Amino acid sequence: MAMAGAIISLIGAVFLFLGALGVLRMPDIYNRMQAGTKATTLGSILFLLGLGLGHFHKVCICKTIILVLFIIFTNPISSHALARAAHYIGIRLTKKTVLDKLHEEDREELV
Amino acid sequence: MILTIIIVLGILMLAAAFMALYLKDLLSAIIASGAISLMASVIYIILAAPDVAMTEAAIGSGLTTIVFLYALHLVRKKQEDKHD
Amino acid sequence: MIKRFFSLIFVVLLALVFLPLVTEIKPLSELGMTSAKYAEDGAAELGAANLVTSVVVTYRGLDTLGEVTVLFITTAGIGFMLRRKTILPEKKRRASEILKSGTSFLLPLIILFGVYIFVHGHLTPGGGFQGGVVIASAIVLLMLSDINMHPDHNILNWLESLSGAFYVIMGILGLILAGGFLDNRFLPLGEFGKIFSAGAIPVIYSLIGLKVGAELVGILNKLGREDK
Amino acid sequence: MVEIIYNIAGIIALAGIVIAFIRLLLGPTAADRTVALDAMTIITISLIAWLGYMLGRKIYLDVAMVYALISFIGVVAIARYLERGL
Repeated sequence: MAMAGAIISLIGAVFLFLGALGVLRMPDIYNRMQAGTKATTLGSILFLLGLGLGHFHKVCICKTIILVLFIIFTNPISSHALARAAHYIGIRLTKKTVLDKLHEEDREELV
Repeated sequence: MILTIIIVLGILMLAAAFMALYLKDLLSAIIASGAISLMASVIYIILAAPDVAMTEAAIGSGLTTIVFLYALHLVRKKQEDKHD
Repeated sequence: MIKRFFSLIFVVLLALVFLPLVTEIKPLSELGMTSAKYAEDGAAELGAANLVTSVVVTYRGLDTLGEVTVLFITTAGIGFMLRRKTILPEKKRRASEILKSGTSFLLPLIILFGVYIFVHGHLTPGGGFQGGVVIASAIVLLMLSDINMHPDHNILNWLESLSGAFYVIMGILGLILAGGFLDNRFLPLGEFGKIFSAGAIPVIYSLIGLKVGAELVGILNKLGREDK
Repeated sequence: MVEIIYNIAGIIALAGIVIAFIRLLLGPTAADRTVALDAMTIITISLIAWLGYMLGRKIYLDVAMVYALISFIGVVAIARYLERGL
């Protein structure tokens, strides 16, 4: 049990590291957001569940699961709002982009 | 191990403090000060002060940033009114 | 240029001063007289598992009252300084649908978590101030997702005044029924480590949380929204 | 053995914070910096929980919960400021 938890959290830590590396290395802001949100969310879920499995205790595993749920709820909302704002203020996409659906739709105006 | 974390986070805090001082863009300076409070909270936890760390987490991550942003918004609006 | 140089030197010197505080910290071998009294008698006397709480609310409760008063004065000062006469209509962009739905889903959760923080203040880290800040953040999220949202001035004022008044009333009840001002022992102490324990501490912390939350929402409301 | 693996995981997460911080330093626009801050916050939540388990003080998880539930409001506020909706 403890060994399995340790290995799961090691895998989660690797995902966290790769997410951070993606934030550093990706070419434009939208790709960075992709790496910085999805990879780190998966990484933190694995990391926290591995910690909870390794130190099994009834109250603590409940708190760990609540913590994971909070991360799952809140993280997509913030990255969505930020991506929309970045597109509206006109930050350019990288040249390799092939499709930009948000640009084709008619934009909401200021009211 | 714990000492490594303290030293690394301390150096990052110093770098973020320089950013907040020297950046011309005020919004980036606000973001840098958010990073300072993030790392300060981890250091408070290592020093066994969870109450202080929780205060820093609640104030520094959300509320301070929002108060600064509202102030920046008011300044921007006043400048635009002057130009019109 | 010279100013930048001096500020850089100043920050580095500050770091050098604080470094030994962090690296060479050792647990104290023996406490001073005041802290030894708190640490030995605090848990048995007041029945709170979190010792910080019993110091903040009971032993040094008067100081907490002072801090809350300072916050109140800040609110009044900001309201006085930011009073504007003419307002030009301003164009704003509406929030996206995802943000609105997410807010309506997360708002009760955040408020519930804030209530958990200040009701559990005597058991886990946290307390009135932190819980109040969390609740204020929830209201700010509502203001961010809806550009026509105005928290009602009257409700905020009543909430703040009533919780402040009840805070003082709890203190006076402690003075009459128990040992002194803000003494928590006029309610039963209960079983150590359960929710309904530590006498009046959870009640006082809830009042502090409501007061701090109402004050912070008032400050942000005055900064962000104009009165029509 | 188990302790060593947990320590290695913690060190890797700390290296992640450092790498995300480099993007916070470099980032050409404020939005890039916000992305880096968001990633740093999530890794810090993991690090706080790790500290709580490693130091044997499980009440530290409450601090991580506050971060997980509150920190996204700051990012949303920055986004709304950028798109002029504040």
